[in-house]
Amino acid sequence: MLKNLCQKMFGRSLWVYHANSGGCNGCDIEVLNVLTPYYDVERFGIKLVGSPRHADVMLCQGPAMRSTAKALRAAYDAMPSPKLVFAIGGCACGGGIWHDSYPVLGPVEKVVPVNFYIPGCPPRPEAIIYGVAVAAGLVDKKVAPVEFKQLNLPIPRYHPSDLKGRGEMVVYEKAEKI
Amino acid sequence: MIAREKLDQLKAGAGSAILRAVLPSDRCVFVFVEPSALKKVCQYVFRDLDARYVTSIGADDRPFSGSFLVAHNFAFDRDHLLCSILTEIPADNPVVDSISEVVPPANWAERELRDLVGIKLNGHPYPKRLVLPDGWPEDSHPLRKDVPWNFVPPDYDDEREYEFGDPPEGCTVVPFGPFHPTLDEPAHFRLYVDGERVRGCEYRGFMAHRGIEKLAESVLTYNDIPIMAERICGICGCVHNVTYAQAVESAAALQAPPRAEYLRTILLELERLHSHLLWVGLACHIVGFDTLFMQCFRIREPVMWVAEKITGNRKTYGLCVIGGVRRDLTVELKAELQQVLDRLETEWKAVTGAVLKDRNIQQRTCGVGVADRKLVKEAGLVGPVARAAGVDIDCRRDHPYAAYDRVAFDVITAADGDVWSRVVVRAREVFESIKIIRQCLEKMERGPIQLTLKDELPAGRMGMSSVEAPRGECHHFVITGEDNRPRRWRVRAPTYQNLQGVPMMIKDQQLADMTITLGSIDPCFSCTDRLETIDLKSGATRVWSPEELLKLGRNKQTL
Amino acid sequence: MSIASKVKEALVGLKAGRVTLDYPAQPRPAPENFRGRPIFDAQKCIGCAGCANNCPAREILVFDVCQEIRILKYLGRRCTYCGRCADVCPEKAITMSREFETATNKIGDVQQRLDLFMSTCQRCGRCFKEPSPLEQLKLKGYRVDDLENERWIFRSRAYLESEPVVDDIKIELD
Amino acid sequence: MTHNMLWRIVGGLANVQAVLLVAPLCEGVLRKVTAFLQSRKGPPLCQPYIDLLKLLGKEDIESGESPSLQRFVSKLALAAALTVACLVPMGFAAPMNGAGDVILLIYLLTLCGICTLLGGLAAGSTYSLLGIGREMMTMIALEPLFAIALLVGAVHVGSFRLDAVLNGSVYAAQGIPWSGLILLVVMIMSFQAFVQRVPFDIAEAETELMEGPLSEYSGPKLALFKWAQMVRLVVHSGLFVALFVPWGSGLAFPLGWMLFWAKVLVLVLLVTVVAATHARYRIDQAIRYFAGLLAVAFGALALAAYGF
Repeated sequence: MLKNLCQKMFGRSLWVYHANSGGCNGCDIEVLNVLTPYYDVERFGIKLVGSPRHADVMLCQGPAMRSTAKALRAAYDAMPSPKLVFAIGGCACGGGIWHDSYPVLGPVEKVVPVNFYIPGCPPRPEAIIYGVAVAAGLVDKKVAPVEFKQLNLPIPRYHPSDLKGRGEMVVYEKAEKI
Repeated sequence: MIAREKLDQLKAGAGSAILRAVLPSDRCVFVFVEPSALKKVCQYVFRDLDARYVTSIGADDRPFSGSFLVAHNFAFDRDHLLCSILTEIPADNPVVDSISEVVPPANWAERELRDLVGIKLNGHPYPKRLVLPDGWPEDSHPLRKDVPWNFVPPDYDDEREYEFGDPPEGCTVVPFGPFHPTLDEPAHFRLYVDGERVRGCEYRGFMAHRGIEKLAESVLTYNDIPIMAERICGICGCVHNVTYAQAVESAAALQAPPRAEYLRTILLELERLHSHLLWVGLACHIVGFDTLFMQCFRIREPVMWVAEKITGNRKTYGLCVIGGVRRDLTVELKAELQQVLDRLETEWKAVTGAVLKDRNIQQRTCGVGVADRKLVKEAGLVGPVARAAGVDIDCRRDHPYAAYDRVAFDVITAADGDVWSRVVVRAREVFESIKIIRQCLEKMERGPIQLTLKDELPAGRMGMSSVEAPRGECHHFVITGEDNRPRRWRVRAPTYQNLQGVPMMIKDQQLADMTITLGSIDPCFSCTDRLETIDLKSGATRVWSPEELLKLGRNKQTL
Repeated sequence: MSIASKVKEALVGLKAGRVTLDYPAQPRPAPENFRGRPIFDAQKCIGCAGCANNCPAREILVFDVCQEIRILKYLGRRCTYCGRCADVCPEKAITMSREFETATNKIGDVQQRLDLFMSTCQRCGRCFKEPSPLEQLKLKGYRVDDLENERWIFRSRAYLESEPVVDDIKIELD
Repeated sequence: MTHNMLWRIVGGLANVQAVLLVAPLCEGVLRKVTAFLQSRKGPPLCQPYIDLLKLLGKEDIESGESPSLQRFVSKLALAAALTVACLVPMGFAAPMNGAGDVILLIYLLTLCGICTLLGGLAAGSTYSLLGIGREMMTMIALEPLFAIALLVGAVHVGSFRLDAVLNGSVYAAQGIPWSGLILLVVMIMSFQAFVQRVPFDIAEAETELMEGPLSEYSGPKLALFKWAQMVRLVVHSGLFVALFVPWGSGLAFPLGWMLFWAKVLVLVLLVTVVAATHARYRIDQAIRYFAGLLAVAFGALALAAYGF
């Protein structure tokens, strides 16, 4: 009985550990802003703690970099079990402008399993609070994938070998005129 | 023509070594010298003409001029002149003699061009790896033209650890690890602590090295790069954006319309406001004074809201494109900006009135992390850290750009160069920024905000520009190229120089002061992208062996 | 100790009173010209891929399934909300909405995918009128970006003349 | 005899229960008032209860030099703080006052400090070793202060019995109680350090040493340590009220009990205001500060010896 009482309390007292694995510190400052008077997430019981050992939630900023991947993984393993990982900002969710650059591995999900994504560059403090509210189940998420199909009549396929380079253009040779 | 006189001075000093010189404008001069005479000319400029070292650039020009290019940039602050000394090195064996003995601040920039472009330096005091991740092999150099931007060499092994020097005798090693509550970005310090005293530190930085210069040369175009330049650092994004745009405009001899220049000045000062307020708050947080941290951030929020209304984003303003600005300032936004400035001024007067006489904070910051004038010259410190030591340098007045020559403001300096005087300098600079923005709002006249370009930018031109970021002088160097993208783009952020002074500042200090000293230079490691290790001559016994450190990192210990 | 300055500091806080905004309860809308999530309007879009070329994060992918169909996929993962695509779009098909509450547990939710009918267009790129010569169309003609692992396939003259820079993807169509 | 024993056990249990329940409430009040001073809304009052419950439910990672010692020390810390609670008169006579005297109380107080030391040693990471170094230094300078306060009371009353000492015995000297007043000033200035709040929370300075000695603890062990820290806040303020602010504790049951908790609340508010408006001291500044206070305290003890 005590066990599930404690699990239930998990949502209302999230201790946050802040791990920037190499991005610009725009999202770090927005995370700090979220603690300040105007937004004040302490009313949801969220506190910034210094060591991963005390934390329940890890906030990842910045892409997964070759130099910090091991330290990020070590910090993730040092967190006790019911833990969440938030990827904050374009760099953590998708790797950022430098997603395929030589020192960058890519988004943070390549190193640690991510539970919630908060896109934005940097996300507004309200967006971060909204992400936390979605995680705590207070609100439901507003985004859904958009799919638009104009028509689906049988389309003749072509093979890339038919693509020829003509000057700087890549042209489809056998274009039969409709 | 100051540039002409300086060039004649240089000719008198360096004599026949100078091959040719390019004078695009009265503000900057490019001097080509022979590789053999590089060290002598740089020593003459740094020591005798008392220039301030800015940065060094290594460029792989083989597809265009068939040789490597090494440039050392200096700044003559009193004569409002930026001078760049360049040499061309044969492509087959790229070797140049290093200038780090005579010009100490050049230590890092040279090691970086050795890492990235593969130009060997003979005579460099500390030729350790600087930029690339630990496992990167020695012979592969990413910034060369024959390597694509996402190429990872096959023999890249993940297990190789950076080999640290061993600590001095009797010291334990405190790993000030990549993730630390006061460090915003990953930066790994190895502090050699004797009891409570820090004897020395070894710093393995560059965890935020994202290869932005390689991307700029290979994938992005002229008008994409300002968006990426803005994301070099989260706090001084607009500075990099404007510096890059001005560097390309000076290379291609373009002149942004006056209204765009006023808009750039306003948003640069707006960013200085929120950066200084943020720093005073963070400094109080590090010292343990959370109430003032909250008050500073509360006072700062309206500045972020008004920036969001003007530019569409709280922090990354997306301001500049080549030749102008993307968004204009409407009349009601101007009125709202003035209201925010008035409220900010009254509240900040109240806070500075309380803080500047607060002995409790003074106890934690007076006499801590002292950087005197000699260290400023030796390590090339810039910005509030130099001004706190009494050195009167400020790019807005020394190398005027945007609308700063049409605006009156004064440069704040303090005397004894410790953390407390940096607090005072930054707190007072907020009032200067408010004054500048008000003057710009009055003097701004109607007009276009973007230049209409007829054709593509000419290739092969060189341009450099210095902008006063909240942390110091931010310098960009650009060589324009074909296919709508620059051939080489070099970024030197202010923290790059300021962090060279930190090991000297924290020597023989308390461990508790380490964080506030490091915080006092307002480090922005993602800005720095490159960093240095201080060496400690130690032959003593090993207290912590690297294997133990690896074990520490491997099992469930926190790093 | 400096009690006077301590009292003054406490007063600064108390004078401001409690300023916390009750955010999830009361909504906090973004200002008018806020650069939120870009919305792609399929009616106006002519498939010129001008936005794909001018996106710094290179995350608008273009894949020509066949002669008639062009898939334009906006990933939204690494979007920096810079508004460049909305600036360069000749048909004003992309508008920067004021949406910022895009937190989700599955990153696929933020993507938008458009299948556009191109009939016999050879994708020559002339229909894209660039605002300034610096934004010319870099990649003309057919494009086969890698939709699965979300990567641009990029051929640039700045590089080696002949072979492509990135390992060419082999398309085994059914 | 059995009635007296029964009364002691029930009284002891009541005391322990009260302290255990009220301690997180005081912490909640402290965080709420700090937030109000920082002009923000602050957590709900029952937030510390939620934090403790959540920590109890979390997984317990066994890391560090000797996990068994860690488990034992976390329980010892809370136990030591609670036994002190049994000896302190909370509105009604101390249930176990016969069982111990002033010396026992001094040792129990030092035991609480030693528990954090042992905890840090058991963890063994570099940060906790540094945290212990600082904790030892503050303890050496700090514990004698409270001991001297109790001794002065004992000297005045002439006996080491707890119930005699713990009701304002410090002012029992003839004429103006000089030593008592000096001690009152000294204790107010060093009360922050006893409860380890901001100006003197050097040992577990969150921003510098990553939570100091506690940096290796997670889940239930951490919950016990945090609870022990909250209980110490209440117990120390209870001792301070018993020694220096005794008036009105003799009233009838409901009134005296309420008055005691009101006084403790006032003390907690004082601690909050001081904590909210001060920056943290460095370890050597703190030691110099305590050395001064210690000298003054010894002076007061000498005065008490001569009967003032």
